[in-house]
Amino acid sequence: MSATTTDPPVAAPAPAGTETMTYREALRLAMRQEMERDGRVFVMGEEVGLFDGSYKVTAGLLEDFGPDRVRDTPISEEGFLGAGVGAAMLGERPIVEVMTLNFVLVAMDQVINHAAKVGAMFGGEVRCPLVIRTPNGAGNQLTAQHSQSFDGWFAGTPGLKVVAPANPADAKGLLKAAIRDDDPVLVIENLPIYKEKGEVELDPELITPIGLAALAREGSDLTVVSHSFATVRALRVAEKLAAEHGVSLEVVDLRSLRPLDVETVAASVAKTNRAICVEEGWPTYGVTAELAARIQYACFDDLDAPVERVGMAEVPLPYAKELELAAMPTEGRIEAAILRQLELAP
Amino acid sequence: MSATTTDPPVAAPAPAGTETMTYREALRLAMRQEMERDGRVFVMGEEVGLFDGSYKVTAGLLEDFGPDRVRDTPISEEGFLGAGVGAAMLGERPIVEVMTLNFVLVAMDQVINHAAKVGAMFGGEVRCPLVIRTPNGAGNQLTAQHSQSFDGWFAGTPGLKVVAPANPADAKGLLKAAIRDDDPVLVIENLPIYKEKGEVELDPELITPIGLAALAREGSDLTVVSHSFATVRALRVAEKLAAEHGVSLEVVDLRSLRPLDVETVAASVAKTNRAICVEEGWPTYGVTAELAARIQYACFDDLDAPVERVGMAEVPLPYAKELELAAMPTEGRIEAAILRQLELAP
Amino acid sequence: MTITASDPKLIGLYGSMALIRAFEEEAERQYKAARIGGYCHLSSGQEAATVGTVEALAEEDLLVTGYRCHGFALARGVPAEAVMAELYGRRDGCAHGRGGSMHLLDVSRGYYGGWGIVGGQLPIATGMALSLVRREAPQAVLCELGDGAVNMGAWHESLNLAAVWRLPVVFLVINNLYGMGTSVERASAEPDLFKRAGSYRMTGERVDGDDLEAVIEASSRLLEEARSERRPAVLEAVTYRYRGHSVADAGLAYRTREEIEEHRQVDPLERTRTLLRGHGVSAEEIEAADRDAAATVLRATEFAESNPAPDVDRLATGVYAPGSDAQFERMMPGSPFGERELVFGGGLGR
Amino acid sequence: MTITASDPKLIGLYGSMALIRAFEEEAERQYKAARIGGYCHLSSGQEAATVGTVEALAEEDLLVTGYRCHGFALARGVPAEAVMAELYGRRDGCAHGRGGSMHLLDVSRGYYGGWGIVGGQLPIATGMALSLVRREAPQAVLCELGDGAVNMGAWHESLNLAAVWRLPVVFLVINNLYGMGTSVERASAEPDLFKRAGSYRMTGERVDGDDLEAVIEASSRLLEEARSERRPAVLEAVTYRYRGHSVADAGLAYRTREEIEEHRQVDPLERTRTLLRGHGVSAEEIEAADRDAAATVLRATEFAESNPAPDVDRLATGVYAPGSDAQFERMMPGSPFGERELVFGGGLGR
Ligand SMILES: Cc1ncc(C[n+]2csc(CCOP(=O)(O)OP(=O)(O)O)c2C)c(N)n1
Ligand SMILES: Cc1ncc(C[n+]2csc(CCOP(=O)(O)OP(=O)(O)O)c2C)c(N)n1
Ligand SMILES: [Mg+2]
Ligand SMILES: [Mg+2]
Repeated sequence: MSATTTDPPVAAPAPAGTETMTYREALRLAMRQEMERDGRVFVMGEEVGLFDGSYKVTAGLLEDFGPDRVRDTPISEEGFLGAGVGAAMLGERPIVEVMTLNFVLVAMDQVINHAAKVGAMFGGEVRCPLVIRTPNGAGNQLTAQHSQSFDGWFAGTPGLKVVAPANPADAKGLLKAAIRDDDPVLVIENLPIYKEKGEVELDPELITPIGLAALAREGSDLTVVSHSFATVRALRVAEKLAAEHGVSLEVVDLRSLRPLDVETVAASVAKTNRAICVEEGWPTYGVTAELAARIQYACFDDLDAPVERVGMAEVPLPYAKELELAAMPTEGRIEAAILRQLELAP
Repeated sequence: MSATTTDPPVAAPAPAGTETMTYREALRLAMRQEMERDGRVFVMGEEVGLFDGSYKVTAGLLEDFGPDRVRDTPISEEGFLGAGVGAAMLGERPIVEVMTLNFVLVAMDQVINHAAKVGAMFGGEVRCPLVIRTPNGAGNQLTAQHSQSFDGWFAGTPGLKVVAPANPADAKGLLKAAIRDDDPVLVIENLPIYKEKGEVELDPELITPIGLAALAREGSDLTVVSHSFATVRALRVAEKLAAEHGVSLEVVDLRSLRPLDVETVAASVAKTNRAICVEEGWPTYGVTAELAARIQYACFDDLDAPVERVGMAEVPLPYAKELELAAMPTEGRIEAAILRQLELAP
Repeated sequence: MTITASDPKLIGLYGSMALIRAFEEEAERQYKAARIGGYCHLSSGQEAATVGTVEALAEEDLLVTGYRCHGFALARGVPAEAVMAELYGRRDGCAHGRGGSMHLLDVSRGYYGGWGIVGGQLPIATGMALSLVRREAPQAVLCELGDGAVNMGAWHESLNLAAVWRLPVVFLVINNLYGMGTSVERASAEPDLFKRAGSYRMTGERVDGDDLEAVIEASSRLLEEARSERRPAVLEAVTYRYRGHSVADAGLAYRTREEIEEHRQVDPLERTRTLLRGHGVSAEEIEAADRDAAATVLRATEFAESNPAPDVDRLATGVYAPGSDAQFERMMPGSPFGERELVFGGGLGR
Repeated sequence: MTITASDPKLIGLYGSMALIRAFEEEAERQYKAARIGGYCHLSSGQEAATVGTVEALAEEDLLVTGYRCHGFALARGVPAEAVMAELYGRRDGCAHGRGGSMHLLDVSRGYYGGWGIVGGQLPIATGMALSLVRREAPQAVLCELGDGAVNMGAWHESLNLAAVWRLPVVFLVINNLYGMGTSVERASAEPDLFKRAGSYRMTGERVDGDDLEAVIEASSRLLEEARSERRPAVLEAVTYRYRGHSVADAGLAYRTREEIEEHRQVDPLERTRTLLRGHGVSAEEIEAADRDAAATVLRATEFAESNPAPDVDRLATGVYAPGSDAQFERMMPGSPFGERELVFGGGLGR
């Protein structure tokens, strides 16, 4: 569905089976497979090579693919992200790693005013099959300038596609789909999620389609809609509430933010009649605003209560551990919102 | 309410009365009055001086205040916007004009990672009383890179305040409030609105409080919630529908996007039981998403129909007049949405 | 491929300059008649710099420019019809009416646009040069920018990347003395703009941009070094724009009528005519070239006038690649916009 | 205010260097013991460059730095207690536990932070210098950045603004040979970083950053020119960081143990001790300074340990200025977060 590329011929037969690996390893596997499959794919960014990646996602790739395909850059996000746009316009498949989403802001003009515009502004005459990989998120006391999630800004930009995998399988599947896609795709990773483990299919031809949400957990009492690390939290809360309160939560993991799979979300809410949307970032004007807006529209007659939202407290993230924790959309806060909705708590 | 400054003594008594002027002139009046009142206020930006402003908002100020207080800059938005942050941290009151909101993207890091962070990140030890003035908007065939409205991105950033006046009186009142405010305030102007005329009170002490919406028109059938040029459109549609269909629209002009006056919006919807939110930008993950999310929450039991949204078609804005018009949230499209909600049209 | 004044191509180059001049005059007329909208940035006065540098490009070389790009498109051989139709916002404009004056392009001629954010095209051109190196292609990229753009961060980052990675790109600074109303001296602490190349151990040169021969010589040489030695460079061509920043600007708030008149005295077209005559080209041949230019512009305008507007149904053409429709299919239900076709439909991906 | 080696202040400067060294060693220990979180960037090896340049500041001068700022804060006289408490995230940390290691500051000492986006502090320092000019204050700004930051667009824009407007700011490039794992040669097409000042007709100088006297001489001179003649400058201080980029980085993937060892052989503290002894300062006096440093660090750690955590109720302190509460009042009803206090309350504006 999402492989819009003129695909190069596949070289080797697929190894079968699955393997348990971290999210980080799954991303690496996706890059390795796609680089083996397609010579146009290359990785570029700060410290992706010699340093093995600042969060070690690209570890070992330099050794295997050499410095032309795993290119260390100076600290110049605007320059090298824009270089990715130019290379993509000539048909390359650059994967630009930006150390964290916070630093995309210095290259914002290249993402929004350039990458996103290529296709439409030139009347469909050129395409920009660029992948930008970058983690968002907070939770390691990294403070105000290093703990942000601007997911909705990109997801609100026509011309871009945005995915945000919540587990290793989708990390591999969505990154591969992004690399094969003919449009610029922002792959939002997440700092605390890198070490999460899961089963991953090794088949190099398996991708996770862009634009398709996953029913991460079936349930009947209330739907939690989330993406990225918030889904990890939601699933933990679901287990806990099932055990402690006999509550049956359904969890919809968005996986893609643009296109947004409203169909899956709406179907779930139509069934449970209640929804809580959770995100790691600030909710006001955030991703959960769009979710609430869509749900109230699509499920107006189904809802037993207003759609609620849980996100980061609306402050630049403070350093002190106690303050940071108080600001985060922790499992405790998600749980409290759910119990309140279900009228199991004040 | 919003004058949080240690105000310098007022020099001269207030001239009385009102005057009809354009939005552009009202902004100029606000700057002139504040510059006369407070020596810390200065204007900085591309072409604000010798060229009289690229949209002539600052026309004549160089002549009256000299090049130290009306400072032409090189084309270096990141540099001079950041310079505004630094000057503000030392207690100046810089007004930085960015030619259009599209170009703020090259300075995004200074706005989001710096201006917005100063207060909290340094534990309240320093403040950043910066004003950024810039127009958004489309409608003059300026094409994909020059026709955007990122209003919600800034309004979703803790540490910033965001206002977006819809008429000359508020243009003067909100810009003055922004200049006197001790926090960084983004004043979103709008290209097509500059030539709109209205009555403006000349009193230099009158400000429009930040965080207070206006009931731009009273009505009973449906509430239109909007800001900036969308309010101008909404008021035109209201007149037309009153005349042609006897429909009574209430129009809430937000004026501030952060803080957002949910109270006024909710009170109106509680009365009319229907809401349509309109914006000039893309609605998905836009300002109207937050509005719909808030309204469905605050007015869950009041709503007779889901909250609807009207905005720019979700495409990078094309050049051709026909295409641009088809993409814009025109009065025709607003009207159609209203008639549909009121079941006066399919 | 250096061209000298005695080359028979010279009359063709003059013809190209004449075409640009005539085209810009017509564009201004049609803008004032409201048949062209948006911003319209003319390059009258800059023809020698435009035509000379484009002449130095090999067929396979790539070209990237800013928004003042009518001349570059025409010099690169984009049909005047396609350019004028684009200014008119018509279906067969070179960007199918999507881009307008600032976003011309023609991929078949290696012209990758027409960009509107000052300095924004620099990283992109740099990335194209990187791609050439990756493919070991013996091509170069010519990237145009204005004197005002050299103060943007993107300049610095792009030049450093080009130099540290040894990329085949020549940054052509069209120094027309002003960025809008700001003179080079008011904007750049180093007004000898080409000298900034030194910060990257890169060749930097200045040329009289109104001297066609000198422009061709310098740009041919630097492009050849880029192709054969992967040596990036900065070429500053000093010239002058006669008209305002855009058609909306009278262009007199920041400079005098006398200054403009002075520059018109050393008009690049006139200088090239003198050059031609000095090499024995007859007045008749020159007049014929002028007539050809006028006729081409007339044809272009007629074409644009009669070319249909783009289909409103296809508003979303090009926004996403073919094949994307299915990805967006599940976004439709619950669309609060009530206008599915308009918002996402109408040619999405088609 | 130039200081020579014979100056009695020299032993004090050595004490400051010793304090920084001891402080960083303690910070590393506490980080590894999980009493300090976030990123923790140490400056061991860079003490002479830090102390020397700060010594050159007049009391009224301003200081702005990047995130590797423990040393700068201590050199500027911020009490070690306030610095360590900030690293611990405590109430009486210099940023009240909001900023942590990267965002130290002390407005009373003209130290305006501690910034974490590479290059982001440059425009801000430039704006502070602009403010000084507007007030005709005879002060200067010293703005620290790393060798990696010189490839950011913000460098270019800031230096051009500083030069074209003649602002009293000295950009201090602490060249410790690497930006994370990337050596200067791999990052900068012009590895003689100070030469880039030439692109703005600005003075650029390089100094041995481990030579305390040379650092003081150069920075005093350039700051004085900035104050008295509004002449901005670039000062590149070449030094070395012994530890990894941050405590999380072993620092060996991109350089050899031998290279680190070689630099430790010419340790700036050792060099300064030699200098002191050459000027007749006794070994005892030096040892006393070392003991003082250790005692100060001990006191700082004890203070931090016992200082309370910030009040969680006051999560939003400082986000908005006092008086803003009323502006936000009308945003509360319909808050879909159900946690009014947490989201907006708790000290908003108080
Ligand atoms: C980042 C950005 N800032 C401002 C503008 C508005 N703008 C358009 S053209 C221009 C002047 C550019 O001057 P120069 O680079 O000399 O090119 P010229 O117009 O002379 O060809 C400005 C300021 C813009 N398009 N992009
Ligand atoms: C814009 C941006 N990009 C990337 C980073 C991540 N980062 C933090 S420090 C650093 C290296 C900076 O090196 P240098 O300027 O030499 O300073 P040093 O660490 O050596 O003191 C990087 C890449 C960042 N903070 N900001
Ligand atoms: Mg120019
Ligand atoms: Mg360094």
